[in-house]
Amino acid sequence: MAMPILELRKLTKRFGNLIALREFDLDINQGELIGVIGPNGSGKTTLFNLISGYYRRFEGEIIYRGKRISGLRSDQIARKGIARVFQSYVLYEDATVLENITRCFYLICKTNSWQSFFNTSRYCKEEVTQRAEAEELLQPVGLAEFRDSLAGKLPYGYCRLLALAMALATNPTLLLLDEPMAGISHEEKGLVINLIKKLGDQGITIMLVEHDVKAVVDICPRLVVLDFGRKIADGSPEEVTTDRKVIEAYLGVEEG
Amino acid sequence: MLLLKSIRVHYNKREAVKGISLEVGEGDFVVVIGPNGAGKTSVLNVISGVINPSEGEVWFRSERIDRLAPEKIAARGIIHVPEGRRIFPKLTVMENLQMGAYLQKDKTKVERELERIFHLFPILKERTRQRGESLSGGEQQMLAIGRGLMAGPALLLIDEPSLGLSPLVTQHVAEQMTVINREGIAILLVEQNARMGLKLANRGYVLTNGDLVLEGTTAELVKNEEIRKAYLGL
Amino acid sequence: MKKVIPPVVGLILVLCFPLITTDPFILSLVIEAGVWAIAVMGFVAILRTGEFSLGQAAFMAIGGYASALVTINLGIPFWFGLVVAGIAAALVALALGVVVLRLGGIYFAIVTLVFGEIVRIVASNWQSLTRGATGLTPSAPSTIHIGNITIDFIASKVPFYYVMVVLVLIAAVVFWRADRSRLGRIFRSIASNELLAEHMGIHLMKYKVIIFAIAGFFTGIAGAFFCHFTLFMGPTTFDVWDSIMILIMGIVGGTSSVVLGPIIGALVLSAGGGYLTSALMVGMKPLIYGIIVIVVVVLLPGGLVDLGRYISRAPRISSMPAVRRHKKRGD
Amino acid sequence: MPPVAVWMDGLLLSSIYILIASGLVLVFSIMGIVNFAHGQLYMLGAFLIYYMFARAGINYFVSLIITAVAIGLLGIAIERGLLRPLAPNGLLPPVVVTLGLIFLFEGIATLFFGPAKKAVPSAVPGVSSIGALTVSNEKLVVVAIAVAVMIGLYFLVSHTRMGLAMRASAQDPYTASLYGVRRGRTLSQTMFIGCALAGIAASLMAPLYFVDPWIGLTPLIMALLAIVIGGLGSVLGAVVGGALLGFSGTFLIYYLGPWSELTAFLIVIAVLLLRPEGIFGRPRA
Amino acid sequence: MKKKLMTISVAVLALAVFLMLPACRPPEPEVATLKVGCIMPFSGPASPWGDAIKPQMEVYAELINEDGGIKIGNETYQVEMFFADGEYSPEGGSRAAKELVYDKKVSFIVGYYGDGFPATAAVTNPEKVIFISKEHPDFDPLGKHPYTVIGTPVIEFVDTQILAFVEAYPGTTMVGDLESTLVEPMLEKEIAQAKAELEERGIGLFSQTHPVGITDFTTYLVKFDEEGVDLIYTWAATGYVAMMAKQSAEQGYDWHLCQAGTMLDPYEFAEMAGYEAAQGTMSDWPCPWALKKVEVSPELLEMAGRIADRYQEKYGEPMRYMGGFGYGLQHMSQLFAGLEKAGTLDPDQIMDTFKGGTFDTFLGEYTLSGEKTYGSLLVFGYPNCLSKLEGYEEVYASEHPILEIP
Repeated sequence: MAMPILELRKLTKRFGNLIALREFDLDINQGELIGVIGPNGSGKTTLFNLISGYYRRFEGEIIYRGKRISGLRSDQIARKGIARVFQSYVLYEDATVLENITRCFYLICKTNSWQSFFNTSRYCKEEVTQRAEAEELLQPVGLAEFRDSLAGKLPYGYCRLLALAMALATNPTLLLLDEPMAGISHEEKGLVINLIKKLGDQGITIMLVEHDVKAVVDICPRLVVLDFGRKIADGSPEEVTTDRKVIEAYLGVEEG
Repeated sequence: MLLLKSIRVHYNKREAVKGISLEVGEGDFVVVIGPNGAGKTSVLNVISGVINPSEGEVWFRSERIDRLAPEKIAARGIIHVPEGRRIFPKLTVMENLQMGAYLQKDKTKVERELERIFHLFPILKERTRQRGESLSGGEQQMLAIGRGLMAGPALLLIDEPSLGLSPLVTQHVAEQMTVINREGIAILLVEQNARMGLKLANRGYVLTNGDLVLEGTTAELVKNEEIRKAYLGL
Repeated sequence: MKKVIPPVVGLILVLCFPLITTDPFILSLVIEAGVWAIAVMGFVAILRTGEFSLGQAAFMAIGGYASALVTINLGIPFWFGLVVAGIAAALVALALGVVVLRLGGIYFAIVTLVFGEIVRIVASNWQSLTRGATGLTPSAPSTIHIGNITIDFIASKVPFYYVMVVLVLIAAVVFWRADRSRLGRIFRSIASNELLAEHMGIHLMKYKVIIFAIAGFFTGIAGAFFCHFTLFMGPTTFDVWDSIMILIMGIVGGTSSVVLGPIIGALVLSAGGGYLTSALMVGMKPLIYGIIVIVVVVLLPGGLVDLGRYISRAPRISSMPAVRRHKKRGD
Repeated sequence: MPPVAVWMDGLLLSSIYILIASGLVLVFSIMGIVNFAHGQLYMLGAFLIYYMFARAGINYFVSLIITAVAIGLLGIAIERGLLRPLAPNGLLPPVVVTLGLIFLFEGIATLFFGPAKKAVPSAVPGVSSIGALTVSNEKLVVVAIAVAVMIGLYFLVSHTRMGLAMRASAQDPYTASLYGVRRGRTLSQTMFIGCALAGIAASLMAPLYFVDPWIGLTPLIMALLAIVIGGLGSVLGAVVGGALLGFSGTFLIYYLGPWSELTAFLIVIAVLLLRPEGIFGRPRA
Repeated sequence: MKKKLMTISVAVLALAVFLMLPACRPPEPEVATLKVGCIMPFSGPASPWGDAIKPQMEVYAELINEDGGIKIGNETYQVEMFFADGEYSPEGGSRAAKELVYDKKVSFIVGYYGDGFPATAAVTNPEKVIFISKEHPDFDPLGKHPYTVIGTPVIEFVDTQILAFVEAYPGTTMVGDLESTLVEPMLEKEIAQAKAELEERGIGLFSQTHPVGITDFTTYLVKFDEEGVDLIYTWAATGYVAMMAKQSAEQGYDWHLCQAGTMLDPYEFAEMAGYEAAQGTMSDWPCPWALKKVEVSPELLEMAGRIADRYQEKYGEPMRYMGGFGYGLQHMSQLFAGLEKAGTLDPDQIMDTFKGGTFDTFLGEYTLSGEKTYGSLLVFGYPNCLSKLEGYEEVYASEHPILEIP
């Protein structure tokens, strides 16, 4: 644990006159589970957009495993092992659930495009194993029985689960989860929480943006609180939830 | 004045609002609070007719208004100030205000309304010729509310006015809302910032996950520990 | 095994076609349809990454000119001319793709349309090379003698027919394999959701340029073949109308399959249209084309390929590929 | 400096490009699609003028107004009947339909009006001499009307309630609907205005040139070029692009002859390379 | 859903019916017939020419058949005409030729009006179908295209035509030449030759090229004015010449406008250009009965008259367009004269007869050179009979026949 896996240095993002994120600093260590919370519009999603390369023009620096990744394209960042699950459900809606997963194996394919083009036996074998892997990935999120239905026709909660499974398919080192629990049922929520915990046990570093503070507190040993584009707190759930600034950010300033 | 009877909303089979009933009286100031994703915005969208509820009824001044087109509802005096302000970026401040009065045919009334808004938000008067996109967040929020007022509403639905605003600006916007309400316009405020919402309104509803968990006068709600739990998950 | 039967039967039918009729009129209509089918396959392949090009005929023109020029000026045989044509068109597609594929959706369509006009204007003005509107007169492939067998491209259309069949087959196999292999998965990912695809590590530009260049390669070959078949290559041989016709053939044939739809579309509109020309009143042909396009788009978005499914009311999995309106992105 | 006649001609060509391009842009900015059949609407408008003014002898200005309205109504029919129902299916189906309409309209025109070139007599015959300079009255009137129409369009879009609604709806249809703007109506209004502009352009140009079923393509391509130069979605861009093409066209003809044609395209390529979104386009990516 | 299905079925049915249409053809006639094909544009912007010449050719064939037909050897043949749409493009020409040769089984193709003769000849040659057409730089009647004949030497006559125009206006000092980028490369050599010949007479020539499809020539006209041009020669099609006339008048220019082609309809031309502006416009006018220096055989002169009369009778309006006598009708007369002389239908013998033979045509007696004559190989002569527009009528202006064939 000599070096943090991800270092964010003075990240600032402006939209015209609006500053969505200002001078944001954060170090994340390998295997850490970090919850990022904050009221609506506090800059959480913007933060993810910067890390995942969705926005490429901003101030500050992002260093991943000692190398600067700010300014790179999303696909280059993904190639380095950073996977992202989007806030609203972003899926290949016109493909089946299974196909959604297999499409995410792009980065971990062992055969190249030519082998795939000529349908070599190695490629065929890989296809078969990938299919099996995909089915395996569907098991823990409980989507195995939906493998052949169109992703666009899935109930909302399942979409979130699928998105999670897809992020896992890329075999990430760092996982950015943007509100994986928004709008899903209680049982599903339990599923997701367990899953995230299990991933954490596997050593995957996870950054979790979530509104459901209860769930975040449940999962993450470390919380970062954003308000108005600034980091206002960073620490254990107990410290954070009793922090006056945090409470004010959420509930408003108390009288007097 | 406004009555919602067990409204349900589905997005893509997902139930976002699970049977909510709600009431706003004439000249009332009601707040709906709750964490994000609780379905607050969906409720406003149902009232203003942007989305149709899958179940339930909306009544306004003893007239059923669900299933009416948004412009029909706006014509009846329900004006929605949307979340994120949604100023028309390329229109000037003046034009943004004029858009608010789109359905208002009476020119003198529009003039009067404009006077009132400039009185309420003097900063807007200085910026009438600037484009909407050039305003700061707080100014945009004032413009959004001003634009809503231009329609001469009986009921103003305001969605998260504090979104992304600094506490100081939020404070200012809050004061203006109180002034507006005092002038006789009923307000249905949707807010995440619970303390501010509860301070301003006289009645409140608490939503989590599409369910109504609490309702009552703000005086009662302020003391309720449930709210803190709902928010911070403690 | 069942899956193999229809294509095999189809291929046998195609190969036996000259036994059914050697009528050069019918054969030339079918040969021309084959040429268009290749171009349409390219168009559909690009479309299936979510971009639609209105300048595909420009690549036919580039291929046609490239082949005509090298065969006439350097005396290179027709067969190498085809390859040169393909490479030239692919290189131009590569360069154009790098510049304009950044612009999504309708921008791309407009710019490719404009590109087609540029090619036409350069061809008609660069007289020292292209001889302007006078055009070039490439010749048919020279007669081949293999033992006792003589293949004469001038006396009969049948050799051309088989060359066309081979070219269509090669193009079909390449596009089909590309569609079925991982490349196809990548293209579908891009078409389905660019944002997600990019975040899954797919370099959008790279793959879009690749398919644009592959399509350009085959489209160029198609153009070269066509000009050696009709023995003429001029600035208006492949123009804006042809680009639009390629799009229309693609849509009418159906974009749900990368091979069958284009072939059906080209056969119906190019061969069928050519067959009808003399039977119709002036103005009827464009009118019918227009009506066919609108009827297909409104009632049968999957194209003619989807007709069977439509009539049997089986669930249709296909419709037109989603084409982005705009790139939405902050700065 | 080229002679005044060349300036005048540039002005004339600019007028036609601007009228057509701004109609296209207007429709695009609200509906998000380019109506590729716009040039054919122009062609139909020219035939209308021919039949009303040249054949039936209706007063030119009355014919012009009727043509504008008729083409506008045809635009509404296309928008309501074809484009609007297809809009939810993405960009491709409506665009393909407009491409199909090109063939449909050309077929109809050939079938019903015949392929021969038709002549529309000058509405304002004669020439005016100002010193050594001779300008046809027709061209003066055309430029005057085009300028008036563009000023009218500017006024309509920027100073009327309808224009405000159009602009608001183009920027944010959701919020506009909250304040009572009916999207469907705005779409129809925009299509009407955009297509009426094509009708006006046709009415202005028909007496200067001839009318046949194929006159739609060149103005369409020039208008598309103007739009690419000026930026998609900006009427100001269409005006600047159209003027650039119109004047550069005639000036370059004067100095370069036929290569002028290529030069116009080179301008477009330069714009695409340096500023892909066009001069007045919103930067993207 | 059902309704949608119905609509689809109807559409498919309609499509099928359309596809069946060409299959329903009348049975073959039993009398000996001469199948003559003709490729002209019947769709697209050039279609008015096809539409104008086709009825004239039909009338001619009709009259020949009424007179008993064409006597070739011992057999008399009725003439059957087949027309195909060449769309004025090489591909269209090629497609139309295929249709005529392969499908309609014609033995001759005449009156090709369009671009890309080589593409068309490539279809007719292997089938030994005799193809009479106009001239094209890549058109090689004795080499690559042995079964083709240049019926109208359009390119060669450029310099004599310019001379004819200049002769009609003796005071000319400067000729302006305005061509599209389409035809400019074709004419380059001829224009240079004309320039040299004009210079001998102390007349200058100033050439300009314009892009295809433009309708506004004002800038070019301004340049002509600056160069002091007083006669403009152009290959542009009638509609565009009308635009030049109109725009000249608008600029107040006063020069003679001369178009290389025939005027499609003098009335429409005058309407398009404006009555005043159109006056004096000169055109090619291959009108047999108006020829003054060339002698036409009495039978053909009579036939020309009968064609005009029958045309008037059949269509209720006078035959205004004379281009037929330069293209379709002329080619037919050339072909029939050759066939009667050859006395056989064998294509090789017919071609042998053509080479160096002398024939009566609508435009006088002409000799086909078997040798290089006017810079090309196998060619009929052509008199440059020119007209001038007066009122709504074309009237005789001048004539410069190509007579000397070695």
